Amino acid sequence: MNPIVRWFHKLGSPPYFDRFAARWAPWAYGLGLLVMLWGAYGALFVVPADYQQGDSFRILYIHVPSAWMSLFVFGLMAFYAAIALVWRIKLCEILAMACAPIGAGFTLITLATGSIWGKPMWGTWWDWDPRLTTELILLFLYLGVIGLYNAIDDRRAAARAAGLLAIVGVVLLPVIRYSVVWWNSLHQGQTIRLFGESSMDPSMVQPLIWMIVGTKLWFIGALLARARGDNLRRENGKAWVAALATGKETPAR
Amino acid sequence: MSYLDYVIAAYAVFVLVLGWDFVACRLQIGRELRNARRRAARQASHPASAGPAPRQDPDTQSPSELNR
Amino acid sequence: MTPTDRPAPPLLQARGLRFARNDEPVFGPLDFSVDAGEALLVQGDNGAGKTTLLRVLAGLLRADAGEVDIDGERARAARRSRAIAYLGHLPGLKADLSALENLNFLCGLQGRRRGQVPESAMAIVGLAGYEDTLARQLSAGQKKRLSLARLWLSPAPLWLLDEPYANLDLAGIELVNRMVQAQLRAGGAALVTTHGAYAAPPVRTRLLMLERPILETAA
Amino acid sequence: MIAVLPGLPGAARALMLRDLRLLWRRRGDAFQPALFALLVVVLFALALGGEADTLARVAGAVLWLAVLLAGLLALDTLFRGDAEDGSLEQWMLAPVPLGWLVAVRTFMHWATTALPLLLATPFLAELMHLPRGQLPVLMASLALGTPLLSLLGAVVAALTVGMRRSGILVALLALPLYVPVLVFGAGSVAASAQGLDPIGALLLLGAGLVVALVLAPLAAAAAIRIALN
Repeated sequence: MNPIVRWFHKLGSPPYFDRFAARWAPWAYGLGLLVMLWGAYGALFVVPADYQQGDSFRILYIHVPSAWMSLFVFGLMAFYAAIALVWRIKLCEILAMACAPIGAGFTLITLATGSIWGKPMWGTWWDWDPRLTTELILLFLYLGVIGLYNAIDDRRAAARAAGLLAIVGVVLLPVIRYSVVWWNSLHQGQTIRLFGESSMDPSMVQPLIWMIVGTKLWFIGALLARARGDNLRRENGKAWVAALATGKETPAR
Repeated sequence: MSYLDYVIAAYAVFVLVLGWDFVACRLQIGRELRNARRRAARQASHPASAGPAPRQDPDTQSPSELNR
Repeated sequence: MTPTDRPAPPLLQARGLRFARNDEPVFGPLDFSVDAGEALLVQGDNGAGKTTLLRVLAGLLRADAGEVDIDGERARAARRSRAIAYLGHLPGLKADLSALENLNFLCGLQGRRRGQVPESAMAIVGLAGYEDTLARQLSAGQKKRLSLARLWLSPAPLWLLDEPYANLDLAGIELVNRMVQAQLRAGGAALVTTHGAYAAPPVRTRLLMLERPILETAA
Repeated sequence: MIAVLPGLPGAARALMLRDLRLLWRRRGDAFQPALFALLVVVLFALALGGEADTLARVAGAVLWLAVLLAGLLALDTLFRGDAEDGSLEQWMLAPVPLGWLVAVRTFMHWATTALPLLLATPFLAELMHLPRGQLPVLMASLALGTPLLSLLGAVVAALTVGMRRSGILVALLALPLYVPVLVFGAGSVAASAQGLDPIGALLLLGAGLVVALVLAPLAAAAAIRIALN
């Protein structure tokens, strides 16, 4: 067998995944934190203030990566869900459902920071800007997936149903986005460009890239940790969990 | 133009939400391990009660088991 | 037993059939077969997985492992729907429709044997005169009889009967046995679940005992 | 044994006949969505103050919302009755694809809940002082939009069919998916009110309806299989 396929099959075994996640989640968390701190330092102290937006554009260094993550995580969730539905791989069900709360968190950050950025820029806490409106609907989609997952008793059926909803959501998301833009143009709104028209100075882009990489790494850590928790919940009662919990050596498999 | 308050507020939100996510994960893993420990302790104290261990948490008991 | 021993493949054959709910095994791995003209009596305690087994065979649930062959061919959805008639706990009757309307709908949905009409099937199960009674006004036993009429009309050779004797009086139990006998004589087969041997059709039967699987427990 | 198996039209006919009979037995229920929409319109008029100018400006949006909410409330009856009495199991065992039966059932549900509402819309529009010129656009957008809402709703109803009580969850799941339909539906009326061409939005609704007609029954059938696990 192909070593990658073999590794993937091995990863699908709950005790192995638990060890894998327990081992690598702290690394991803730590690395993500370091990179984000470096990026935040650049965004807050190195980059000069924007001549139009003043210091408030520093908010964008967390707003933009979060917005990217909110969409990326939703896509990843639907991807895992599709694999789980087609090939019935339990690990993918767990990973898909672990995506939902993290993605909802990033969506919340996007909405909150967008609103905070908007107050000095637009003079109001909320504007029906197409981007923010799409994010708001995205948050509802995330909440729907989480709600459906928690409302069904059978864990596997719950994950599959919520996964199907995630796939429907990812199909509709471009339509929602397009409809909101159309609606905005109909009602004479205007879109404010986040960054100035002129091409940005490379020194301004650099912290943004660091933040994007940092949030991705942090997300990997969060995904592994959440999936580990869900995995333990489903496996609770099995011998390997008891051995792990009581500190005895896990029997090798 | 000093928007310092807004910048601080935004970064605080970022840290709060990610921190909450981190703490929630840790708490959940800790809870599951505690559950498993309790279950192991219960089984160690009642070795005579053979057979299937009753599931403790109600949310893992599927309702379809009732009408199977 | 090698396949060369018998001229025709068994009507239903299960190999290594296994099902788990929330990672807890419900039954299996099971190996069994049913020939045309045979009944398979599935027995076991409550929770042994009898209903689940029938639902898996009917295709309502998906097995975690194993294969089911019908007439020697892998059971796909289209094949199952033609070969299998399933009598479950829920009768699938609309309370606001009359007995005959219910039967007509189910026949329209699932097909019927040529030469059989709903009215005669109702007479066979002893519901003559109840054609225009709303399903909500029928007793539990009468609803069961109506489900039996649906079964009788079904063109499928393989019957999966989940607790067919429940809610029935002595005459009803006799009716089920007669129907199963007639079905087997016509070249069909039946899987019947009961939790006791108090009632079984007087036909060539095999017995499948299901036991509650031992759960994997901590240490 | 010689079998008389139903084809796709035969099964559809049986299901439609059943639904029409059931509707006739409970014919009072058929008017409930329209009644609900009427109440919503009345409440809006009361809240807004009943001035003809004020009402006319928001009439298109209010009517679309009333229809959408009425459809949302009716969603729970789409599969729940059939799930509770075991009919869905018999559907799954039938020799026709489950997606086909779901499509037929959704069509019948639309015809029995949304169609009466559609017929009542001119009356409701009069209550809201909708300018006469906008009525054809409103009717066209509703005629294209309500089947789309039913199809999207069918997926959500199928996902929640295994639960004993779905309640507010159905709304939480369905409303975000309804957003594009509402935007283009109400938007087409708004566009015609502004003197713009509403055809573009209507065409988009029509295209969405065609796509949903193919995909939504399949998704709903998959959801039913998951939910009845």
